[in-house]
Amino acid sequence: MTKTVIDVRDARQTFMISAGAFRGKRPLHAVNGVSITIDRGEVLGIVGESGCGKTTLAKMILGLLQPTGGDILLEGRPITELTRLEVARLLQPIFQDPYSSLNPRKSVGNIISLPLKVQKDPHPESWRERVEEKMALVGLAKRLYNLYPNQLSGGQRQRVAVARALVNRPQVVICDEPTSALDVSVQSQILNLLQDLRYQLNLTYILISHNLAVVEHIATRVAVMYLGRVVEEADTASLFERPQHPYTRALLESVLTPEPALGVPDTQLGAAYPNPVAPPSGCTFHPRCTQVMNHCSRIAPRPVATETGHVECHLYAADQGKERAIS
Amino acid sequence: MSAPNPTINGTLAGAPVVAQILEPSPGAILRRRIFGHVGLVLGGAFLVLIIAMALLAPFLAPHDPLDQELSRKLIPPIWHDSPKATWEHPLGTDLFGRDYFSRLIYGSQISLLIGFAAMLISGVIGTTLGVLAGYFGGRVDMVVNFIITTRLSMPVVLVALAVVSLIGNSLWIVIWVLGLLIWDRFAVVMRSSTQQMRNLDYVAAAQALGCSTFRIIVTEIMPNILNNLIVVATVEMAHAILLEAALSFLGLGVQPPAPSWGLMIAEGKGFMFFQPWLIGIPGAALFILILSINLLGDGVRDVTAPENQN
Amino acid sequence: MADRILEVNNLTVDIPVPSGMLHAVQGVSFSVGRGETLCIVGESGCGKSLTSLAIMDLLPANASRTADKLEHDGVDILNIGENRMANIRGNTMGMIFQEPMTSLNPAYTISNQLEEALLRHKKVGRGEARERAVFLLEKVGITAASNRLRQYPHQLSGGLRQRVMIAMTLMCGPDLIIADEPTTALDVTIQAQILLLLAELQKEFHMGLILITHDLGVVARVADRVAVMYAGQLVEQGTATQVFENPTNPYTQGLLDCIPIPGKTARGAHLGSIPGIVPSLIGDLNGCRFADRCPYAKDECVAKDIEFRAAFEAGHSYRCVLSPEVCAKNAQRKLIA
Amino acid sequence: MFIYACKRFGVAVLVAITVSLLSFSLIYLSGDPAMALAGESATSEDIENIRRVYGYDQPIMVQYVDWLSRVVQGDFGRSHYLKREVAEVIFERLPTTMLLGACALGFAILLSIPLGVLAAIRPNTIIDRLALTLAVVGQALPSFWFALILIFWLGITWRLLPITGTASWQNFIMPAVALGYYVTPAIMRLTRAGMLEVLSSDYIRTARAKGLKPATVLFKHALRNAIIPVVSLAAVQFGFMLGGSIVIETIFAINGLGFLAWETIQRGDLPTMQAIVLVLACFYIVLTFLADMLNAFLDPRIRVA
Repeated sequence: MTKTVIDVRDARQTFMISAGAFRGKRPLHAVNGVSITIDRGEVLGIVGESGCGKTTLAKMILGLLQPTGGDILLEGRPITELTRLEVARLLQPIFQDPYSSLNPRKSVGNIISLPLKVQKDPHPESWRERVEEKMALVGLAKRLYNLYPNQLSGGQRQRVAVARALVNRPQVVICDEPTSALDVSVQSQILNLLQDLRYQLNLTYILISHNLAVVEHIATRVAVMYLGRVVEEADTASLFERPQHPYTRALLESVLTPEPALGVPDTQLGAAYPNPVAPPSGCTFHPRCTQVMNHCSRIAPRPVATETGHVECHLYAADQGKERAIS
Repeated sequence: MSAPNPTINGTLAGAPVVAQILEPSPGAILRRRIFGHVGLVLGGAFLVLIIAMALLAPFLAPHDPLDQELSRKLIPPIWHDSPKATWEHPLGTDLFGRDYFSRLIYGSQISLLIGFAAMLISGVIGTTLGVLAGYFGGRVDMVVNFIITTRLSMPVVLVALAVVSLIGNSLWIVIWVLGLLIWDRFAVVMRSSTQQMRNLDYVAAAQALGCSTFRIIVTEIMPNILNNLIVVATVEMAHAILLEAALSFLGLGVQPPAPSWGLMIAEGKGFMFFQPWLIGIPGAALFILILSINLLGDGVRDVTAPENQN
Repeated sequence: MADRILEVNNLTVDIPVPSGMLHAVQGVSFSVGRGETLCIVGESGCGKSLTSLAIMDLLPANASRTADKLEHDGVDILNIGENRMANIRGNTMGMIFQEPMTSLNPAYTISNQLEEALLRHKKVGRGEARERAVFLLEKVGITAASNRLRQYPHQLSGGLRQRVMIAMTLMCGPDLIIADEPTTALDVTIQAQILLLLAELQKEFHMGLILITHDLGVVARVADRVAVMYAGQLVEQGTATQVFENPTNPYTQGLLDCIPIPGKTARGAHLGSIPGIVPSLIGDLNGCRFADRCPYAKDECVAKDIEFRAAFEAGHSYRCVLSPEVCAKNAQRKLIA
Repeated sequence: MFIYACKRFGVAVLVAITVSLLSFSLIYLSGDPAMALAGESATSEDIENIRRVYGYDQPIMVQYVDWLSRVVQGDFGRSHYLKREVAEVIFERLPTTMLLGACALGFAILLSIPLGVLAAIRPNTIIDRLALTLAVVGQALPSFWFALILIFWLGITWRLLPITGTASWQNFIMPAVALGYYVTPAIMRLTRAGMLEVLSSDYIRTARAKGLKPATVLFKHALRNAIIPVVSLAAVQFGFMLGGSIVIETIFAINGLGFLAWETIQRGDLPTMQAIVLVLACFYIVLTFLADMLNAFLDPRIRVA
């Protein structure tokens, strides 16, 4: 058993999209060279604004999208060599919207036992028992077994989705905005549940969220994505206490905690999120950066190792240290 | 309820949290809606009656629909104030003296057979094309779209007439020609419904569980587009029946002496001024059949419409 | 208060549904002053959006609205009829909606949609309207405004569209703006920018602002005063500091407990949660709506409707059978636990 | 916009070519075309002769290209039945059918769009129910039967309108109604559904929040967007009606393309049949192309990239 469960090496995903309706197709680098490793027992938070490629990355790891470049290794084996069923046994997703992630024509029992069916589990007689066991684990009463999704509340539905993901005992659960569609009071229930399950079942999570407070609360390590690249990666404490990348800092400033005295932060992020089809040159963040330097628009920064991870910013490149000190 | 609930600071993962049932099951909702829908019940009831009439034709019809008796031709129906009207021929006779009531009953067999069979053929073609295009998108979608556009640009009545006139007309040829021509609506509707379902997370969840594409289409997508399929099926069944009637009316569908309703109208056309029932009765039968099929289809659409679901 | 721009007293909204009467809003009362920001906060289905639509008289046709008092700038707007209400809407009272992507008409240019309201309400020429549109677009931080005017909504990003929406509401110089979840559909960095913009514009034009949101963080940072809604009723009202520092109603307390606060909530610890779900608002409602989820519920809670009562500080009030002292103690105990 | 038009045009041409291939292949449906042409009493020598003269001994693709190149030049061959140039006959008959189709579509649109809009602004009222009932009943009426009923009452019993021919504008009333009523339900339903959807959209709420007059909201903001899918449908339905004109023209003895089709189909007059199928199909293709362009004009999301 290796320590690393998922090893993403320079993964790329390029979509050909029609740019502005009729100008022919243009490449959109949704994921543009992401390298990241996830160790057993870790909770990796991936944060970033919409369009930064976090969901695309998750789909690639789940095997739902073939990377157009780079490798993804699951337990040391390239994902391309694994069958769909093998990938499914290893990792499972939980989606954002529990209203669309459950088939409305299937009962709760049917939904949760589907993974067993698909994996051709050899003990069909034990299915019901195992499903009910998982239902109890996620806090669903047994008598919900024969109900349909429309008969459940949003929180219950999300619990069904969690139970479905867990019934085959995967190693890794990829949660894509698991609480964004839920009300605050339900959100905390699901977060608590995910926390409990993590310890009980020894799970590894990839938590994709735009809600930094949630990520801070649950994740052990955080990767910040911007326009298809991980611009900063560090363990949660250092990232939230000593953010390095100007984008990370802006993101953290934008988090609105319920503290009335603080007022609305001014993030100084002038321009809007760039069009991913025509990304800015050099460092893709330079048009919005408050500490932009001359060469930022020309040269793309390389990853620089930090205490607990890495950052992609010219401010921290070895040859830029002096310049920074002067300015 | 008087004691403070200690679980407020964190529910245990194992504890049942919410047990309130919000809604009855989809099946129960559907049953309630079906029987609350006047059009659906009415259309369904009439259709069942007509189907029963077709199946029991040999027992219901008082005469052989093909039996000619020229001495008894053009007897008016029973409600006509005419000395010739007789209960032996409640709906009168046509110009060959054939019993109109029996012809009407046997005619329902032809209409229903053509409607069902042509709907099945076109349904299989159209649904296959539509679901494949909607599910796979990209090139497949482009090709299917092209086929649909091409098909739509061919005028149905004209092509059907031309083909039937060229390869001869029997009941089954009419059925196949219609079936091969009217699948476009199936394809269009199934394509867009599949596209909608395709992008929902439960399809992605099924993929992530390792389900095969076939399984996803059959067990995840099809049940959710079945309601649209039924609606289109009723529309196309009605369409096929009307087309057959029109073809027969123009003399290029079902051949005489078969008791096709369209043919009966065509045969009665020349006598419509003095014997208007000759076109009135088969036309009304056709109208009621199509109306009940359409009511059924509209009803299915209404009771399964998502905006009523919440 | 003379400069009360909006006063709402005992506002009720009922909507007939197949299974009975849905009491979406029940007896909501509040007021907003000039230059003041009131945030109405609550979870989905609590009636906060319908409250805002009821004020604007934009409720769905089958909904019925009653109130003891609904005054805009001292003028009754409850029974003035559709024509006179239309003269107020978009003129002295503006509204911003949640979905910037769908709130602009795809078929018309930005300039057309911006100028439309001004041309409708004020006696101005097209040139003047164009000038005002350019002025306001620049005001809301849109560069190259005269170029943007020629564009269609689909050519703008979500953040830009929301800025256009804000500019559109400002066209006639309203004295009250109602913003219904204006930043929910936007990314966090854009959200902060839009909120900052709204706050600045509100100060500059000295408008009343009602901001409706489910996001407690937004509320805390933006609001002068806060009204918390639950199941169609207001349950607590006060200044932002009062509500967030001394939440008194058990629901408000529970809600604040649910959200992780970086730096304050222990990382990885269990968050607070509220068991159960929101009650159905269909049919007759009695007693405290929160009773079946409340950890402090007593028999008297379900017996009769609960009245608002004053908390310790002036201007802070809440709906509960428990006294302010008991509530404060409960909040303390929870912090320790 | 220009590139969009070019792309659409390309697809249209491709569809037209495919349709021409299909209508050409009609020849082979009956088996050996030479045999069919020669008639039953022909000797095998006659058949060989015909085969050579008409080029049926050539490979099919050669025949097709040959036929198509002549068609493009406006030469559809000679009608066996009418003993005239097919193109000549078609261009003689086409205007009548177009006029009938346009009248029918005009009738359908004038009836269905106002009705659909009314039903949508007053959903679940008597107007709405009435409109829906009309739609359900309309869709169930076989058009040839309805035409006969019209003739029976308006033409024969009350003698209000002439029943056959194309002598005056009054001759077109009944055929246009009989042809147009059948597409009315579809257009009405789509208008109603489109209006209902648009009226509940966020931008209509925005328009109302701006205090705009109800008429402005309805006509400027709602109808403009709701009408977009109706344009496409109307084009499609116009195509259907040209096809359906065969029934109506036969009943009312209107000397148009449909009547011609019926006459020639009964006589197995292949070149004319092929030509009519091709002409109607091309007309439909042009129509949908124009509808696409009109939609692009109405919807800036298509027009402005």
